Order: sequence, then C-alpha cells, then structure tokens
Amino acid sequence: MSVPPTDGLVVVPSAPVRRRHLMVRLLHDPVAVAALVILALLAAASVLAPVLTSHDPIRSSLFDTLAPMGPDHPLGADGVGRDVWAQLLYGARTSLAAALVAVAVAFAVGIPAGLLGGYYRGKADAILSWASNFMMAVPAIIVLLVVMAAVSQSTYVAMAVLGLIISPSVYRLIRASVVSVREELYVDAARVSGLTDGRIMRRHILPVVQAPSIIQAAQIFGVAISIQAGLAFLGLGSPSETSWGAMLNDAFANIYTAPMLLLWPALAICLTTTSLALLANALRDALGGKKVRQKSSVQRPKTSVRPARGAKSAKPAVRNLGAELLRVDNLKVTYPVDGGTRTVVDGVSLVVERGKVLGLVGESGSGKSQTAFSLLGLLPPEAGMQADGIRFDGDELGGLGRGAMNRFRGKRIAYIPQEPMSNLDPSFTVGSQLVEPVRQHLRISARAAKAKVLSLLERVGITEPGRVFDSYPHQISGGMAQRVLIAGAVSCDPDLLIADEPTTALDVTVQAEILDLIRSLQDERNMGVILVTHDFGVVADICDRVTVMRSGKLVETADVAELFANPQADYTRMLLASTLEDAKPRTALKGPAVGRRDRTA
Amino acid sequence: MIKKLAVAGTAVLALTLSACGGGDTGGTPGEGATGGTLTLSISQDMKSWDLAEAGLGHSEQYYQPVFDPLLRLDQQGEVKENLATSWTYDPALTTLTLKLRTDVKFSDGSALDSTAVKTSLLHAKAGTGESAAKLKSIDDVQAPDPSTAVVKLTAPDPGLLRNFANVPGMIASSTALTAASGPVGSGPYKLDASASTAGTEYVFVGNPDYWNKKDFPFDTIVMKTLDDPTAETNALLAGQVDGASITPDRIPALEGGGLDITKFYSGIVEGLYIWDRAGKITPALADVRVRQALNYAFDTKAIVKVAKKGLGETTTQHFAPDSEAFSADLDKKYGYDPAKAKALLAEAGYAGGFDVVMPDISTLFPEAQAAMVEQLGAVGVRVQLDKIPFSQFMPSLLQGKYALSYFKTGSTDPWNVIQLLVKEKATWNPLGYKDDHALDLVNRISLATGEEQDKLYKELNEYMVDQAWDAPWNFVQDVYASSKRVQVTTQPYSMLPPIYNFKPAS
Amino acid sequence: MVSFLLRRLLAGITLVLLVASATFVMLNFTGADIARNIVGETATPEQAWAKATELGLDEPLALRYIEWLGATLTGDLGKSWFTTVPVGTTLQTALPVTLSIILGALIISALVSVVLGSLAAVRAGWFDKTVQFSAVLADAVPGFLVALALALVIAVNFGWLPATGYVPYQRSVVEWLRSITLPSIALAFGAIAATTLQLRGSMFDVLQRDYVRTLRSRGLTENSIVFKHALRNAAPPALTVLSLQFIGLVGGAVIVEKVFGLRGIGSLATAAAVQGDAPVVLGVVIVMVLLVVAVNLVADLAYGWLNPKVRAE
Amino acid sequence: MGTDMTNLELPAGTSGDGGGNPLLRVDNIRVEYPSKKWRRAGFVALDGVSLDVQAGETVGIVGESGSGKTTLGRAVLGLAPVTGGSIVYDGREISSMRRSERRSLSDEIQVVFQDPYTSLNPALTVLDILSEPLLMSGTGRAAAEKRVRDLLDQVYLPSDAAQRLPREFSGGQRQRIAIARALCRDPRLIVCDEPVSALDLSNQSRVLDLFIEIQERTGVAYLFVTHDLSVVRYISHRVAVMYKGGIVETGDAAVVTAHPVEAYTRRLLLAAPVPDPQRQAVRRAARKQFDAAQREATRIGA
Repeated sequence: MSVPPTDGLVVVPSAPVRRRHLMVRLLHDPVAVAALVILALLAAASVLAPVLTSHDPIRSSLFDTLAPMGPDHPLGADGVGRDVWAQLLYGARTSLAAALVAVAVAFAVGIPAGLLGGYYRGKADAILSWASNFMMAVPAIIVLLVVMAAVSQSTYVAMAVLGLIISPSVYRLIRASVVSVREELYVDAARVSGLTDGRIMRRHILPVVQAPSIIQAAQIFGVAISIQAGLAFLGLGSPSETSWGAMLNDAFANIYTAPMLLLWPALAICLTTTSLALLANALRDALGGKKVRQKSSVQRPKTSVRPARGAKSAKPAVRNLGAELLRVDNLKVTYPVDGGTRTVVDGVSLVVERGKVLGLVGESGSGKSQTAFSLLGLLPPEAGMQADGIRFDGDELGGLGRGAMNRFRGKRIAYIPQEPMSNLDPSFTVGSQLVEPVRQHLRISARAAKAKVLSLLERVGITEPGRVFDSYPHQISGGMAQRVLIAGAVSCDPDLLIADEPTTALDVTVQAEILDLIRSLQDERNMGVILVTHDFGVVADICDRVTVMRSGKLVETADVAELFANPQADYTRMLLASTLEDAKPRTALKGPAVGRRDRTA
Repeated sequence: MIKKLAVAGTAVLALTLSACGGGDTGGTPGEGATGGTLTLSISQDMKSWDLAEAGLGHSEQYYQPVFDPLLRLDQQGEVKENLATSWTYDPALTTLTLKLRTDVKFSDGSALDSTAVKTSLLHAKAGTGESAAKLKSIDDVQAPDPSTAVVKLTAPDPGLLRNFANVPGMIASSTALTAASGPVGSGPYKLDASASTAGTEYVFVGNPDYWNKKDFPFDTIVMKTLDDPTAETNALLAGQVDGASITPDRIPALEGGGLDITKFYSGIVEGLYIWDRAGKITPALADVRVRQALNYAFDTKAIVKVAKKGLGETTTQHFAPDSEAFSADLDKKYGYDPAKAKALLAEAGYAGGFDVVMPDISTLFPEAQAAMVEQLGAVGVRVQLDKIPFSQFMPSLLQGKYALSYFKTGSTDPWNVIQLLVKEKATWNPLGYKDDHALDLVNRISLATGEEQDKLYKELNEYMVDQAWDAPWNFVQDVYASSKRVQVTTQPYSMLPPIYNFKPAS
Repeated sequence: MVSFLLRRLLAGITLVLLVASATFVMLNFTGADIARNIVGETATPEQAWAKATELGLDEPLALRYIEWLGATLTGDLGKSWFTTVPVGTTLQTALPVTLSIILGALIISALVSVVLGSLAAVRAGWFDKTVQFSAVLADAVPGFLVALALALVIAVNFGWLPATGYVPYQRSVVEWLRSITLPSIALAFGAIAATTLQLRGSMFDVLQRDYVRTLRSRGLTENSIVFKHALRNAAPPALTVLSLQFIGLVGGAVIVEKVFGLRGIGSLATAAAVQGDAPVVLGVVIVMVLLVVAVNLVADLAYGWLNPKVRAE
Repeated sequence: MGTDMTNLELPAGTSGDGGGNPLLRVDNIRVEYPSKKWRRAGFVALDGVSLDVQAGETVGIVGESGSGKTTLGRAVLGLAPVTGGSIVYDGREISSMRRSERRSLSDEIQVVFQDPYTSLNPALTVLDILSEPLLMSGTGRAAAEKRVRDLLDQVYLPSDAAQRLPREFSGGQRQRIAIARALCRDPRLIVCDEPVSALDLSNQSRVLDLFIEIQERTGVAYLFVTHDLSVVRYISHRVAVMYKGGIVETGDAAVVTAHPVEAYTRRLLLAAPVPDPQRQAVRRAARKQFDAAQREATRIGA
C-alpha cells in the first residue's frame, strides 16, 4: 500500500476551525444587526421612558389637545392632549411587556408539553396532540373579543390568553424537534452510554430546540404586537393603560384631523414586527447555514466548449475507436466556493462505443457522478463546465441551451439514477411519468404511448405491468422502482445510457437482477452505456472498458480484463487490494465453542 | 400558466372597475323635484320593528318611512297635524281628544281608525323600548267613533303632544303589532324586505297610496347602518351615502370633500352630573356650596373650544334654548373661577378638597374625562377612576354606584327633561334624590298650561341652577353632513333631521 | 374514507362544543346586569327583573348551561337578547358577507402566492430576494393599516371601488365583486405573504429533489417540470399553511369588516361581545369554529388528493 | 425456504465459566413494533431468533434490507421493544430491564452505528462526545480528558482532534470517533450496526482492521451487523444469516460465506459480484443456473 491513505490518519485540518456561535454568525448579517439594534433601542426607550420625557403619558392636558410638534411636545399631543412622545415611550412598555407575556405563556405551556409529548410519546403525546389540534382551530380574535368584553380589559390578561391559544404552535415545534432529534443515532448512542433522560434532554435535545424556539418566540412576539393593535383598533382595551394600540385607537378617531397621530404608533408597531420578522428570518438563515445557491435553479450551468484546435492536426486525447458514440475531451467541472472555484472534474476525456459498457469507477469525491451529470446537462446551476469537445454521434453537445439539449435528453441519451425511490415523482402514477416523455419525444397518441409503456414495463421484468402502471411510487418496492426507471430510460430507444450507481441502493440479490436487465437491454438495443460505480464487483460483472477516477482526475482507462489482471496505476492497485472478496476469513474462536451444533470447518 | 392567470386576473379587475360609477345609489344631481334615491347612514342599528321596543334618538329615522305619527313638528318645533287633524285637552289635562283623518289606510289595506290607534298605542305603551317609556302616562285609549280617539292619562303629561309627533305617536297596523314578518304602517314608504339586509341596509320604496306624497319627494330611501365613524366618513366622501350624523372632528375632512355641514342643537346637555345630591356616597355633595364650587371649577368655554372643537354652547342649565324653560340670564350664574370654587369648598369645610370615585370613561369620552379630571383636580377634588368595562357604564350609573360622573342627556322638551332628571323616580335620578321644592314646582307645571306653565318652567330652571343640581358644561351641538345632491333642514327636538326635511337639490 | 370523514366530523363537533362551552362560561363571568342593559336605561327595575326572568338569567349557571346545550344540539341558537331576532337569521345575513371576503382573500392569496412563490423559487436572484423581503414586510404590517390605506386611496380618493358596504351577489354579481374586492385584498395581504414564503421554500426544496433531475434527464419541458411536477409536490405544505391562514383570516375579517363598514360575522361578534349579547356571541363562535373545522376538513381532503401517500391511508 | 434453523444453536443448560457460558445469549426473542393505528396489529420485526456471542468473539449478522438484522442489534442494546423471549448478558436477563437498571449496563455493552454523520451530535466537540459517558460514570474531568486522549490515540486520531466538531472530519474519521466513544468505558460487547457501509472501499478495510486490532488487544466481543458478505467474512468468527425476521443459517464464517447450505444463503452468495471478470462470469452463470433450478422447484412445489 504505497498510496497515501485517503482516510488521512493525520490529515486532520491543521488548525481547529473556529466554532462560530449562532450569535456571531447573526452579527455578520447586516439585516439581523439592524433588526437587533432597532429592537434594542425600542427596549431601551421603554425602560428609559422616565429619563427621555418628563410628561406623564396618561395625564391629559385639555389645552394641548392635538397640539402640534414643538419644544414642549416633541411629537405633538393627541386628541385628548396627551404627549405623544411620552405615550410612545410608555406605550412601548405596555406593548412590549404584554407581548412578552404572550410569549412567556406560550412557551411555559408549549415547551414542557412538547418535551413530554416528543420524548416519551405514547398516551401523553396522543392527548397533547389532540388538545393542540383543538386549540389550533380556535379563532384567537373571537376568543380575545369575548375575554376582553366579558372578563378583563387588561392587555396583559388578553395577551396571556393569546399565549395560551398560540401555545400549540410552540408545542408542535418543540415536539417535532424533539421527535426528530430523538430519532437521531446520537441520542441512541447517548442512551446506550447510560445517560439519564434528564441529561439527554439537557445536553442533546434542548440545544437543538433552542434555536427554532428563538425564531418562534420572535414570531409570536410580532403576532402579539399585531393582535394588540388589532384589538385596540376594535376599541377594546383598558383605557388607563398606555399602549401603542391605545394610541392607534385615539389616532383613528382623529384620522381626518391629525393623521400624523396614526403615523407614530403605526411606525412603532411596524418597526417592531418587521424587525422581529427579519430577525427570525436571519436566525433561520444563520441556522440553516449559508445557502450555496443564489442563482437560479433552472438556468443552465455556464458551459463552454473551446473550438477543436485544428480538427485534424490536434492529437485526440483519446484514441479513436471504430464505433465511437460519444467522445469527451478534456472535461472540466468547477463549483464556486468562498472566493474562488473548486474543480471537481479536471481534464477528463473518454470515449463510449456503441454497444459497449464503459465503467466509471472511483471513491466518493472522485468526480465520477459529476462527469455523468455534465454529459446530460444536469449539473446544478452554480456549476461551471468546460470541455474541448463533447461529440455525440456527430453532434456537439457542449454549449447547447436547454431546449436544444432536450432534443437529446430522454430521447437519445438516457439516465438511470442511483436511488430508485427518490427518483420517481411521488405525486404522479408510475404510468403517467413514463407516458409524458414518450408522448413528447415520439409525438404519439396517449393510447399508443400507454401501450408502449406497458410493453416496456413487461420487458423490464414487471409481472403485472397494468397494476404497476396505475401505482404510485410509494406503492412499489425499490427493485421494482429501479426497473421502472430503467423502462423510463430506454423508453425512447436511446443510443447512450448513463447509469449512475444504478444498483448501489439495492440489495445484492436485486442488484444481480438489475445488472442482468441492463446487460440484456444494452445487448438487445446495441446501446452505449456509461456505468458509474464504486464497486469492482459490478465492474467485473458488466463493463467492457473501465475508467478509474480519483479526485476529479482520470487515473487510468483500460479494457476490463486488463485492468483487473494488470492494473497500471498505484491507485488502482490500492483499490483492488482493498476489496475484501479474497481476504482470508477469520477462523473460529478457539476455546469455548463447545456443545454447539455449528458446522465447523 | 402564468399568462393564463394574469389574463384571468386582468379580466376580473376590468369587470369590477368598469362597473365604476354604477355603484352610485344616490339621487342624480340635476334631477327634478321628485324621484331618485335618498341614501342615509345611521350609526346604530335599529332594535326592532315592533314599536313597543323601538328606540329614539338616532333610531328615529328608521321608523319614519314606514310609520306615520299622529302629529308632526314643523321646522320651528311647533306641533302640527298629521294623522290627527285636531287635538284638545280637558281642563284637568288628563284627557286628550284626537280627531283622525279618515282617508288613511295601512299598507296591508286595513283602515287606520281610532280602534287601530288604540290597539297600537296600548301595545307600544306596554313595551320596554325607549319610545314606550314616553307613553307611560297613558292610562287608556278609547275609541268612541272611528275618527275620534280619546287618550286618558294617569296624570298630566306636558310632553305628550311632542312625543306624539315622534316615534311614540306612530301607529302600526293591528295585524302586525309585533312586526314579526316586517313592519306594517301607513307611512310614505314601505320596507322592501327582499332588497334589505337586516342590520346592514334597509330599502324603502314609495307607498303609492300615501295621503301626503308631496312631502316625500324621493322614490326610494335607503338606510345603511354604518357604526364605524371612519367607515361612515369614507362612505360620505366616496358619495355612497347622502347624509349622516357625524362627530365634530370629521368636519374639516368632509367639508374638504365637498359635503354640506349642518350644525344644530338637539337639547342634549353634557357635563358633570351630580347623582348624589343627598350625600349618601360622598357626603360633601350634600352641601350646596360644594356643588356650586364644582360649577365654578370648569372652564366650560375652553372645554367647548378644545374638547368639543367649538361645537357647543356653554350653559349652566338643563333646558334648551328652544324650550319654554330656558333663561339666558341663568348662563351667567357661574363662570370659570377656580379661586371661588376653592373658597366655596373651604367654606363648606373642604379646604383640603375631597376624594370622589368616578367610572373610567376614557374609551367612550376621552376628552371629557381628561377635562374633568384635570379641572376638578385643580380645585382639590381628587378623582379616582374606577375601571369598568364600558358595557357596564350605564348599568352602574343606573344602579347608583357613583356619586357623580360625566354624562350627557336631555331633550328640547322641558317636560321630557323633568321626566329624565328631576322626578324622584326619574331614570337619571339613580339615587332617588328628592327635593320637595322642585317636586312641587313639577307638579304645578303638569297642571298648568300656556304662559303660566312657561313661568313655572323658568322658576324650576332657576331653582335647579341655584341649587347646582348638576354642573353642566354645554349644550351639545350635533353635526349633520349631507351630499350636494340633497337639501337638508334640521329642526328642534330631533337628533337626526326627519326624512320629510330632505329634498333633492334643484 | 367514510370512517375518516366520520371521525373528523365527530372531532369537529366536539371542538365546537368545547369552545362554545368555554365561551358560555366566560360570558357568564361578568356578573353584569345584562337584563338592565337589554331593557334600556329608561326601564324600571321591575322591567329589568322581568327581562332577567324571561331570559332565565335568574337560574343557576349549570341549569342554564344544560338548557343552552340542549337547545344548541338541536340546532336552536336562540334569539338575540337585544334585538330578539333569532340568532340563526342574523347569522344568515352576516355569514355571506364574511364568507365572501374570506373566500375572495383565499383565492387571491392562492393565486398570487402560486405565481410569486414559483417564480421566486425558479428565478432566484433579485426577484427572489424582493419577493422574500416584501413577504416578510407584508406579514409584519398589521392588517388594518393595509385595509385603511386601501379604503382611503382606492375608494375615497380615486373612487374606483366602493368604500363601504356589501352587495349580495343575488342582487348583482358585478356589484358584489366590486364590494368585496378591496376587503378581500386587504384581508389577503398577510396570507399572501405567509403562503408565498412557504410555497417558495417548498418549491425550492422540490426543485432540488432527485426526481426533478431525473425528469430533466427525460427531456421534459421546463414548464412541465416547474408547474406540473414541482408545483404539485410543493403544494401540500403550502396548502397546510393556507388552511392555517384561514383561522387568521377569520380573525382578520373582524377588523376588515370594521374598516369597510361591512356587517359580517366579525362586526357581529364585536358588537355582540361588547354588548354582552350572549346568544349572538355563542352563535358566532359556533359558526366560526364550524367554518374552521370545515376548512380543515377540505384542506385534509385536498391534501390527500395532492398527496397519494396520504390518500392511500 | 429450507428447514427451520432458527433454533439451531441452543446449548441447553451449558455451564461453567469461560467454557459454555456465552457472554450474550439471545433466546427465541420476538420484537414487535406497536402499530400507530389503534387496535391494529403491530409490525413483527423479529420472531424466534436465538443466538449467542462468546467473550472476545465476533458474530456477524448478515442479511438484506428488512431481514431484521438491525433490529436484532437494537434489541440487544435495549432500543427495540422485545415482546418475547429473553436476552441474557453475562448471566443477567436484560431484555426486560427498566431504563434505570439498563443504565448500569452501559459499562458493558456499547454501540457503533452505521451512519457516522448522524451518530455524533454535531453541536458537541469530540472531547464532549467522548468524555460524556465518562463523566456520567463519575470520572473526574482531568481523568476523563486524559482518557479521551488515550482513546483518540487508540483509533489513530491526533489528540488535538478533541477540540473539534464532528463536521470537521471525514466519514472514516468520524467512524473512528464513534469507535472511540464505544470503547471509552471498556465494554465487553460492542454492537456494530453496518459500521463500514457508508465508507469508501479503502477506508472500509482500514476501519475493519482497526476493529480487529482492538478486539485482539482488548478481548471485546462484537455483534457485527452488515449486508455485505465479504465484510462479514473478513471480520467474523461466526456468522448468522437472517431473512424476514428469522435466522436461516449459522456457522463459522469461513464455512457459511464460502459453502452455504441454505438456499437463501447460496442465493445471497451467488448474487454478490466478484471483482474479477472471469470468476464473476462463472459466478453469474452459476447464479442463473441456481435461479432456474429454484424456479423449477417452486413450480413443482406449487
């Protein structure tokens, strides 16, 4: 094993990456910073109200009614001569504190219920879920109307009730988080390690719940502020409590006389709710990590094909073969990373012959799948692709637009994916998914297309084509799904089949059958096949030629027999040596195996 | 897909916008003296078509198209004939003989005769509505012949005639007293139930058989219930309604929007009402000097100017300028004089002021509360506000929970004022205050007529002002906004202009 | 299927009863002299007492509850204490108003969010950012401000659409559409924001799925991929959000109705709650919860229709 | 499908320490997951499974998806609901233990899961992850840190790895961390649930070598669950082949993986491709022949 190990026993990053705390990440987002600053200012203003104004917010001075802005009343006075600035400041106290009450109640009820339901499941969970579904269907405003009209006019009481009504959303969030964490293997591992439930909750579950809770809290806070304003608008609310909602109410009465009065509380409310919403959004972003994608998901990746330099004189990178179907010269695929690009396929050239199977072998990160996708034009939009040429049966594929590529895709070049279940659209029947491209490419009637698809399904070894045709993907097994996908791939009689690890997700017995199927179809239709795999067993089973890749680069290409018999590259040799097939089995443990009726060698 | 959606959306939008202008239900300007539709907005819904449950004040307009009253007030507030062509009292003032028109039929075809009047009045009297309360003095109604109705009273009721010119005097068909399937009256219009939506919009179409069609020029009357002032203002500005009673703060916007503004008095007096003149709750109030001090404490001119936007006439009395009891000199009795107020309080032994508890009304009348707390505080009366749900405001006053509070009530009719405020069992005498001198005057008023009665009214008025019965601030000025399409005339004794005072603008 | 419907129906009825019962108890908390309020300020104490007896207010709470429950279960919602109009009748006139604007709002939000959400997910870039940001803002601005602005600008200032009032569709469909357009838009504002964000998110996720890549590999047109396959798969979560929004719309209707002077369930609820008109409040609560139950049921059925996996169960 | 061999290996009443008494004895267990729906029959994941593991031995469990092999491992760990039979560890019945009692077993039985990405809490440092079980059992902080360095050393990770988060490591390295965690309290049995399935070929053999090295040094026993016959052959002393919730064949690894008796095991073996074109051609032909024979047999049987 002269090849340096890829599992780098010492290739750990040399300096520990600094763990960026959520807060730190948040502080790098200008929107979040702005939102935080605004909220902090509002909170500070409400706390410092007595310092910032000498006016009593409740005390009305008749002669100041609708006083304009001036030195005595920085923002003027309202319809009953109360200082608007003072009201705004003291109102922030009520509004913010009452909203906090809503948040506190919602969490005081929601968190324990969510932890209880999510962690222990069972009866408690059933009852809690039932109760929460009930609560969710209660129209909050109506209940608040009744409460405020009949029970108490206090904003705090109303907000406490709102908190209760809204608590199911907290419960659901916490429960969902707990349930998903609980399914995580590391929680299982913690249990096996003998951690108590309390410690598991504290150490493994609460931290996960923390961040979404903050988001939820911000949202509930915003909702509470809005609802307060709405209730005040309806004329409910305690007269002696200064709040933004009460200010709005007064402003509405004077809307035609002093519209500015509406501006201040509306501004305060909108600022608060918007800041909270933006903060929640920023938090979510910070949690979700930086989204790689900023560009469109459907634009074609940037591709460019350099013109063949002197068509004849240039020495082809790959030796020419008789029935050449596809020739790829010097393919390069890059992805943008922080401040640069990362090359995942670097100068790969290959040739596929009609009626032959080319194996593309490598470990994870070798770029084999990226190579396959780039040939189909299926790279994600942020990827960049370059090649000296991609010639398919006389046509140049490089640089084709989406529409032009669709003349080849599905019709002449087909694709078999790796994971059968996730590659069928769960919302449509198997039949309709297969019929759609057939009709589009072959321009035949729905009836003819259905007949063709049914016969294809039968061809790929499905015993009840009619039933499978009408089934939804979740109603069929993984092996069956892979047969369906193969049927879909060959439905328009393609010349080239690109199969990306078509058997990796399957059980070994199913894998053998699927390989048999691909082999027979390929044989029957004289297709060229690119088979991407990491399994040398599969290569040995089906391939005619093999290209070994590593870290985006081509390592060697050879006929299959030659490769196994006489690998040229060290890397290939290392890989072949790693296969366990011919490793010596361990012998039975000496000693205690008495009295067993095993068949011993 | 998107294109299709966009096209569909545009189509809907075009459809709705193209109908623009078609939604105008108001009478077309320039049309002749008759025809068209009059659309009025009323801020509160009607309670019931049953006259026994009918309300007054802002509800009156609802009943005017369908029901015709026995009498009618002219624009000066004088009682004029309507269904009754003449009316005479006996000397004891307890029997009122009415001569009825003989050509009137209800819209169900039955004749409006003395039996119908008897049935309708006795039914209405038994009810609990505001209107019914005005009929409580009726003992019985007799129908000696079809065109003569004789109303027997338990005691003289000087307000009865004016009341008969309003909802209390309206007559419903005997076949539909409770109006279970809609109102049946003999009025100028009939309710078009199919076009109406209870609680939202009532549509009235002309009654072809009505005897006095010239007073009701519109073909159709629509009454919309719009209880939100802003929505009402928007409707006025958008030309959706032709008239509505509005709050003073909307005047500039509506005038700017091209609407006509009419200001008038309906006899409502607002101010600090002293319920506890006997000092049961707050002993200080039993002393007339304390009550007078309260009158001196208020800068009523400033209150009217600022809190009422100048809409109102300061006063010290409960009787409206249009009424027989009014006396202009009385308004000079108390002026804004905090020093004097303090002196009077000191004289009464309250140099340090005193504490009172009042219901918190800042949601309903914030300006009034602001003024009250501020100016009472200035003379040493410390107001504690009792937070109660606003639905509890009236009930708690009626229960006699508070010694004094902000309030407004009243009537242009002096007898109605007495009924409301002065009598021992008067509605707004919740603590049952009994002043023998005042009650004696009331009794004498009920037995007198003409100038003698007027003199007694004035005497009562003066006595009440001297006694500082309450601490009134001002007569409330009401504002009515109307579109240029109509001409409106307001008149005394009505909170909203009666529908016969609306004419199409020429 | 039938058993599913039955179970949901049963749960719905239980919910209605629970909420209504809680409301019933709450309404009797005040201890206010409701009878006095009803007969009016001019009535005598005797009349007030008579009214109280007539309404059975002198009976113990438990007894009244049982009576109310019995009546409600037989579909008798009683009469308004104040207007003596049967609650059923009042609801019949108020319900079409509220339903019109809520349905209008639902349709508007569904259409707008499908267009905006899909385009944002597909187009990305500044368009996506603008949509996201506007959605956050729209969600944060209190609904009545939007309603007020629409009323002032579109109706009062330009006079394009009526500022107040509701015209039943039986009278004129065009007038009906005109009368509910502004309220529906005002109401839809927040729902559009939430649903657009949800749809954008789920659309974005779906477009990253393996099967979308496979569909592309088959050479399907982008329109088919985005609006047939991706939208269909992204719809269920958006639908859930939309059905949750419905509850919010019911609340929002209370406010929008006030601004546009509509006599719907919302303004009925406000007026009745403030007055203490218990039968009306209870009627409104029952109808609203029934509505929510019905909408949730419809949403579940639609969810099943959209999601074959759920349908199978 | 062949004879019922689920009860093959019960050494009834074997006694004597180090002799016949296995470290772990699974006896006729049944695992049934309750149905989510009310009054609906649950899902039976395991039925009538028996097996034993001696100290220091690797018993490989091989099977396809849905065979119940993972459930068997989880049942031993107390993570699956055992509804019948018994699991005896070192003379103690552990299948019906309460959670609190079970905790005391954490010194004895440990686990390495398949997915190295989700089996480590992404929010905790390697030090936190590895020291947590130690601190739980009352080890002092300093001692724990020393032990962690020692463990990292054992799995060939540099000691400065302790300060980092799991996401800074590759799949193979993470699996080493998971192994270190399993080792930290010197267990006598480690349940390994497909620990190399997610790894690349070259890493796979290195990690397997690490497992073997640790076993030889510490004498720990493995219950090694995998779907890969070549892996199971490489690491196991004995093998049990599972199919549809039961064991169809057991025996020494060399025998079962090379010359299986049971039809299912043979099919499994013939289906696994050999990384050698010539031999694979032969094996493929053999498989086709075998399949044809099987089909014939069922046809006749039917």
